[in-house]
Amino acid sequence: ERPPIKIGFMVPLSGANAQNGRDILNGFLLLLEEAGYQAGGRRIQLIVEDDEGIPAVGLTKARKLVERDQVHMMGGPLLASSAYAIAPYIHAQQIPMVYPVASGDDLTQRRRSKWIVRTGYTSSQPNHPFGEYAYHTLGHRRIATIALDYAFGWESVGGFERTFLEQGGQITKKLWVPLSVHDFAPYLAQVSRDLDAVYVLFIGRTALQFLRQYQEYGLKDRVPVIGMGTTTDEHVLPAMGDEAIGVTTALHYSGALDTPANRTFSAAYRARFKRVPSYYSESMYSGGKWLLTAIEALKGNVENRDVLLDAIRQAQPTGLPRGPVTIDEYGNPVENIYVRRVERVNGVLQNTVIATLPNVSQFWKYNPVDYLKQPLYAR
Amino acid sequence: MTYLITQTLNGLFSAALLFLIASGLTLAFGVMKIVNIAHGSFYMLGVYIAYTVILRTQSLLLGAAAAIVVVSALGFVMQRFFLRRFGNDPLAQMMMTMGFALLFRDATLMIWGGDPFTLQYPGWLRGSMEAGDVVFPYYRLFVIVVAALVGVALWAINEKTLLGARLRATVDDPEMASAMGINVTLLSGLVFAAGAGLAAFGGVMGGPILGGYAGLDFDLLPLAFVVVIVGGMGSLKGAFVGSLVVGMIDNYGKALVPELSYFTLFAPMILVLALKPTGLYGRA
Amino acid sequence: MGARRLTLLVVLALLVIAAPFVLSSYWVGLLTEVAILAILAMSLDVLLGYTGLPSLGHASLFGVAAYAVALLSTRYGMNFWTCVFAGLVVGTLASAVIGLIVSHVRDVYFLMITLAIGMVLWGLSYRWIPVTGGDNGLSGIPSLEVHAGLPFAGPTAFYYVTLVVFALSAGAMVLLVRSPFGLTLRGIRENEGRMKSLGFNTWLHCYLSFIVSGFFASVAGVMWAYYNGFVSPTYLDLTASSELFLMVTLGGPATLVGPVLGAGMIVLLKNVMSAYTARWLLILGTVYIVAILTAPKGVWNLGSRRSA
Amino acid sequence: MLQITDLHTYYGESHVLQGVTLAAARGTVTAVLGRNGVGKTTLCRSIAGLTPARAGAVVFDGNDITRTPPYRIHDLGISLVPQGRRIFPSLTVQENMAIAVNTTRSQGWDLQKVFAVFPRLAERRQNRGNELSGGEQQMLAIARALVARPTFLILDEPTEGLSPMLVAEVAGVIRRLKDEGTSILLAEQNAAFAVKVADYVHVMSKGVVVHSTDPVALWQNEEVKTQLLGVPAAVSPPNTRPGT
Amino acid sequence: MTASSTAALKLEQVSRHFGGLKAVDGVSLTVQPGERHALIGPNGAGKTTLFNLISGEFPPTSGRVELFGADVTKVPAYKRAALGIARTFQITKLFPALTVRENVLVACTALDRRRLAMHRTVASCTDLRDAADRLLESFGLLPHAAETAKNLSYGDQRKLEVALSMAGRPRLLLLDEPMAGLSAGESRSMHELIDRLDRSIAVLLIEHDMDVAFAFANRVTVLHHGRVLTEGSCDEVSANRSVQQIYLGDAADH
Ligand SMILES: Nc1ncnc2c1ncn2[C@@H]1O[C@H](COP(=O)(O)OP(=O)(O)OP(=O)(O)O)[C@@H](O)[C@H]1O
Ligand SMILES: Nc1ncnc2c1ncn2[C@@H]1O[C@H](COP(=O)(O)OP(=O)(O)OP(=O)(O)O)[C@@H](O)[C@H]1O
Ligand SMILES: [Mg+2]
Ligand SMILES: [Mg+2]
Repeated sequence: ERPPIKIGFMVPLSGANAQNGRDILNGFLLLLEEAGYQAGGRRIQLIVEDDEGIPAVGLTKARKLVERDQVHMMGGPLLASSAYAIAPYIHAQQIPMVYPVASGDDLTQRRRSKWIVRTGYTSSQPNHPFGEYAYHTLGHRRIATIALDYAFGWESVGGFERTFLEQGGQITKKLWVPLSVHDFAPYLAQVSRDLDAVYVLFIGRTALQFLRQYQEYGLKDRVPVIGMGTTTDEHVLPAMGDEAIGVTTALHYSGALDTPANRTFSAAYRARFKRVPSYYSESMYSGGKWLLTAIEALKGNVENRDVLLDAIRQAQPTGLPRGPVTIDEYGNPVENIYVRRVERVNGVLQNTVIATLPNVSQFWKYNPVDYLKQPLYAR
Repeated sequence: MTYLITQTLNGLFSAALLFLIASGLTLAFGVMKIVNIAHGSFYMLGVYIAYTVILRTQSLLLGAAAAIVVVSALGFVMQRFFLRRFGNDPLAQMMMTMGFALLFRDATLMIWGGDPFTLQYPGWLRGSMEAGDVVFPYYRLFVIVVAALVGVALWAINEKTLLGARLRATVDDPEMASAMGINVTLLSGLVFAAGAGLAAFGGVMGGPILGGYAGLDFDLLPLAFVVVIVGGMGSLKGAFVGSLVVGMIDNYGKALVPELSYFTLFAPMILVLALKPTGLYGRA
Repeated sequence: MGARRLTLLVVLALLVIAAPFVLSSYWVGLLTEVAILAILAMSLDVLLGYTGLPSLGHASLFGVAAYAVALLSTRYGMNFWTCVFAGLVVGTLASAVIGLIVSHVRDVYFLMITLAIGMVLWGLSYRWIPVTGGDNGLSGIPSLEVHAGLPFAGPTAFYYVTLVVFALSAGAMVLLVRSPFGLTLRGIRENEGRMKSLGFNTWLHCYLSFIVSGFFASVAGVMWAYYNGFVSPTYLDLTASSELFLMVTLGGPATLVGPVLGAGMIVLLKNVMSAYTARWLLILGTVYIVAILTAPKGVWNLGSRRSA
Repeated sequence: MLQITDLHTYYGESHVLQGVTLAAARGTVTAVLGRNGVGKTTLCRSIAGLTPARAGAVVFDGNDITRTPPYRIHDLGISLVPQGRRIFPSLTVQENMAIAVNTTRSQGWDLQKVFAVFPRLAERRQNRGNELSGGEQQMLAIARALVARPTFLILDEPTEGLSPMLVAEVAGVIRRLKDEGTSILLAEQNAAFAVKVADYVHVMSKGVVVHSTDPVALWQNEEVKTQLLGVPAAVSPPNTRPGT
Repeated sequence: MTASSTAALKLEQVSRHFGGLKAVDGVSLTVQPGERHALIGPNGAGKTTLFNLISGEFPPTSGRVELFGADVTKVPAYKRAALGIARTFQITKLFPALTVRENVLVACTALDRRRLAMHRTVASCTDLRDAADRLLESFGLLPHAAETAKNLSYGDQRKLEVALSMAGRPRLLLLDEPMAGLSAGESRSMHELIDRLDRSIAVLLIEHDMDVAFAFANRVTVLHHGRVLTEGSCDEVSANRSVQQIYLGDAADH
């Protein structure tokens, strides 16, 4: 009997981001339970750490997993800031790691490490095609953006703006909202009523508050809301009301995605955790598959890290809830982007998929080499 | 003009909500010199308890009442059994409230999970008032009125009644107050409970707009402190003026110079303290 | 300080020096963290415990120094001594400027004005993206051993460097609080009005105390930047400042030893506990409450009636 | 009326009252004298419940009040004029008195009566406590205790900082209270003042009562005066009673 | 005018108003170096307020304050102390959590160059410590040197209060009822202590005990309702009819 394979895993499990962290962890737990904590003939031991969403803590926890627990491979974290913080350490220690959620563009672009395989998405990835979609299919010409003021917001808006402008659209105003804001009234007062749409990016409680207040101020019926998928992600959607209906967003996953793989996943997840799966839940369910597939391929012989890394990068896990995915040579997935619109079905809000934009790369239609010569999207 | 009216109304609303949150804090500080780090937690617990009760009973009123009662009781117990022992050690009291804040924060996460939610609007306050181009939600108007009423009531109690004088005596010298026949223990407990209850009430009032979520406690705490500090710790009038000043500056600041959004809240406070080290109405 | 406590300290010191020979690199890393944060906590103690100025923005001074090191070493490729020197100077200058604003503010107001300034500096680190890299911070700071050209490298080497820095800083601060100047700080804490009528320019003393404290916070900041290899706005935020505050008050304000214990307790408690339960925050909260109940003047003052 | 038996009081570890026994009868003035730090204030505080004794008993009107909380003791009719004035700085003169006013006992002092004795307070009635002069604060501290209509009044150095005219005024007040049936415990440094108003005198030293006598006898006992009170032998007995 | 003949203190028409109340109202007063000057008057006459104006606790509403020939009307308290003025407070102001010795040590460093020294311990400044202990000795507080100040009895706290003011070797000493709260014995030794003070020190004393005031002072100023009622030698003042009236209050109500 060989000793178990140790997988280190870190997400925030306390503090403001705890629920998202918990969702990611749940996805992983579901996957491991389905696999019976077993792969390639070896037992799998999962070691979970709470990174509190604080980069320095994340680094300490990564050190703990690597140096004390001597894990073979790792998964996590949630926040891009933590992801950037631990990347140099992971690189130096040569531990294969999957990033299921952290979406900072440069993690797989200008500051990539070969030891890190992203199985989620880059912030701008869904937005490149969505900019074109908004122009051509939705027919929007004049748009204002309101987004959270941090890298996730800048990169998302940046990606959208780029393709939307290229098509000939016009962005009349870009409003940036600090993360600490609760009352969006000062920003809403600046939304002019003759726009075709506003593009928004919010997460968690800000999404809830924003859409609620957007309706409060009578804007919902005048200016449609489009935006980044996190704004109506399933971790907040159940708490929303009619104010969310009609909001159209883009992401690489939807809980309402009507495929056999997703239906199975969704049913299993609901049964196990009594919750609707969000993209966070799906992220590590799928991300974990790269690890398990690689372990299977190596028959459990994961001690050689270079070999293990190659196996992870070469893994082609199938049956992912979100659809087919391949990893590009930069370590980022090429995957479907879904345009979703919030609808009420059987009394419950869901992100109905209204368009599938297939095989979207982090570089969209641009040449990667040229793309990387341009600066990262900023405000 | 429209813009001016809208932003001013928004500012008033911010001020109203800030006042509801800050008045309880200033009360607890005023009477017991307790820098209550758990005040944001009281607000948060108020929202969560109201939410739970409303889910079960569908009654907003019951929800609000339950929130106030439970949180007040919690405050009373906290004061009576934990804070009171350190009556002469403000630092220990503050640390104690910090410990409770951590406890409440994680307990909330454990009990309710970390998903955000909002409370419903009362049915009769849905929709918004429209006058020309000015759109302003009824509910926000309602909050402004309620805050004003609460302010007047608190002021009257503090300045015009014997109870108020007793409270202030307890602040000045608890030992002598007890020698003058005031049951300081009970009074302090009740005041702290009232402060907690006010926070919970603020939570319920803010619930339909801000809702509840993990981290709400520590998001709101600095706001409450900014207001109280600008006005002067322990002064009700200070909390009132402070919330107006902070609400307006923050609102106009975010609207007019969004570049400085991060600073509109704290910069005025630094300015005030740099010029007047005890806030607008505070005494050293 | 009683003989028993002195013995305790000596034994602890020996254990600390011997630690890398028995402990794994992970534990050595944690000890390094403790030592750096202990410097920071002691620097806050000078302000909070001795001068009676409770700062809830102290982490921001530490952060400013760390950012200076990060910026110079990653953007401008400056050499080691320049980076260290710049970190100390920038951090100390920042405290000199902030000190001008806060030195006449007292009590809760001091607590809050420092909190506000901390928030503003945090906002700056968050928003001044071209310089600070925004919320993702700056990474790629060279390792101290390599940067300083030391003949040895690795966690153990860094640990001993930290120990030396710690010993020097702690020694300096111990001397400071026992100096005539240190006595005047305690006088101000006790009764500032009387100090004024005795002829003290109390503003100046508070100001100097703030700068000195800022200097040692900068020392910790420089070490922290090298230790982690990156900087981020979370170094300056309220969570960091309040945790620091807890270290000092839990350990025992106005003792200098207390904050070191506090730093050790909190770092170890957090890291050990969180490995076993996700509810560690709940436990930590309970531990704080119990600790304050049993030792309201801090753990180091447990059982001693004299609190300096 | 008040019976104190073998009272032991501590501040932390320091044993201050080391077995005090004394009694105060209804309608009399009992003085407690002694040099600085012998425990007079501590005795007053122990009776008022501010520093409860660890051993021994304080019995008032048949109730054991040794461990009764201060506010209840106050309600039983014991008022304290503390050493160092301890008025409420942020309350006005009027409010300082208002919170102490006792309305359950029908007769006794009210604001009018107090203002008649201390007209200065009437002038300053809207001023806050911290805006008063030292002497005015002392007047207020006395006034505050009077309006509570106590049946037993503890005065801890009530004459400190008062001008001679007011000292005489206070002596008058004490006599009036006594005539109205109020019992008084007076802790004093000013032995000359104490012997003028007291019916009975206890001298304390190092936490115990070492000498109990009537005032005249005390004043003639040079040994006690010099050793226990530090009064210079040369001082002649008070033969004039200024004021009133 | 030679330096020696410069007045230690010169007040010219100083006033201080609190709202409508004229607590100090046009007071002029001169104290020569080495003079023993008593300030008496009924409660609320403005004596303490006058001290506050001299020591710089707050500025006068109008008028001029001169110390040792320098106009200090707008100079903050701590700088006045550096000129050689020290005071005690009617309501005790100590450093409650410091030991008695540390209390005095702080006071001793106030005007010492080493007050900003961070590089050596207080313990190594033996001269400071000796000075502090001498002072404690003279006040009979040496046995309590290691006690925390807040645990002293009231009388001892009053003594410490006076001791603090003497630490800086002042040239002008303002004593606000230093005997209040002292037992007869202590009061007498305090009296002797002040009496023994270096003859070059000017002392301004507020005292309600007329015997003490007259025994101590060469000159007496009587304040009433914020104004100088009269000023003169002890005999002159004690003979003054209106002084007797307002102060001893025989028959007449003011
Ligand atoms: N809070 C305290 N903690 C510790 N010891 C104290 C405290 N208060 C007083 N003492 C000590 O108790 C003793 C008695 O003090 P107390 O104040 O009762 O004396 P007193 O007779 O009233 O003196 P005085 O005439 O100076 O007012 C003194 O030795 C004093 O040092
Ligand atoms: N801050 C203030 N605000 C308002 N009135 C004040 C203030 N300070 C003092 N007063 C008033 O000024 C008058 C003079 O006060 P002061 O303290 O100088 O009297 P004093 O002569 O020292 O009396 P005592 O002998 O009672 O100490 C008093 O009536 C007092 O009430
Ligand atoms: Mg006494
Ligand atoms: Mg006075």
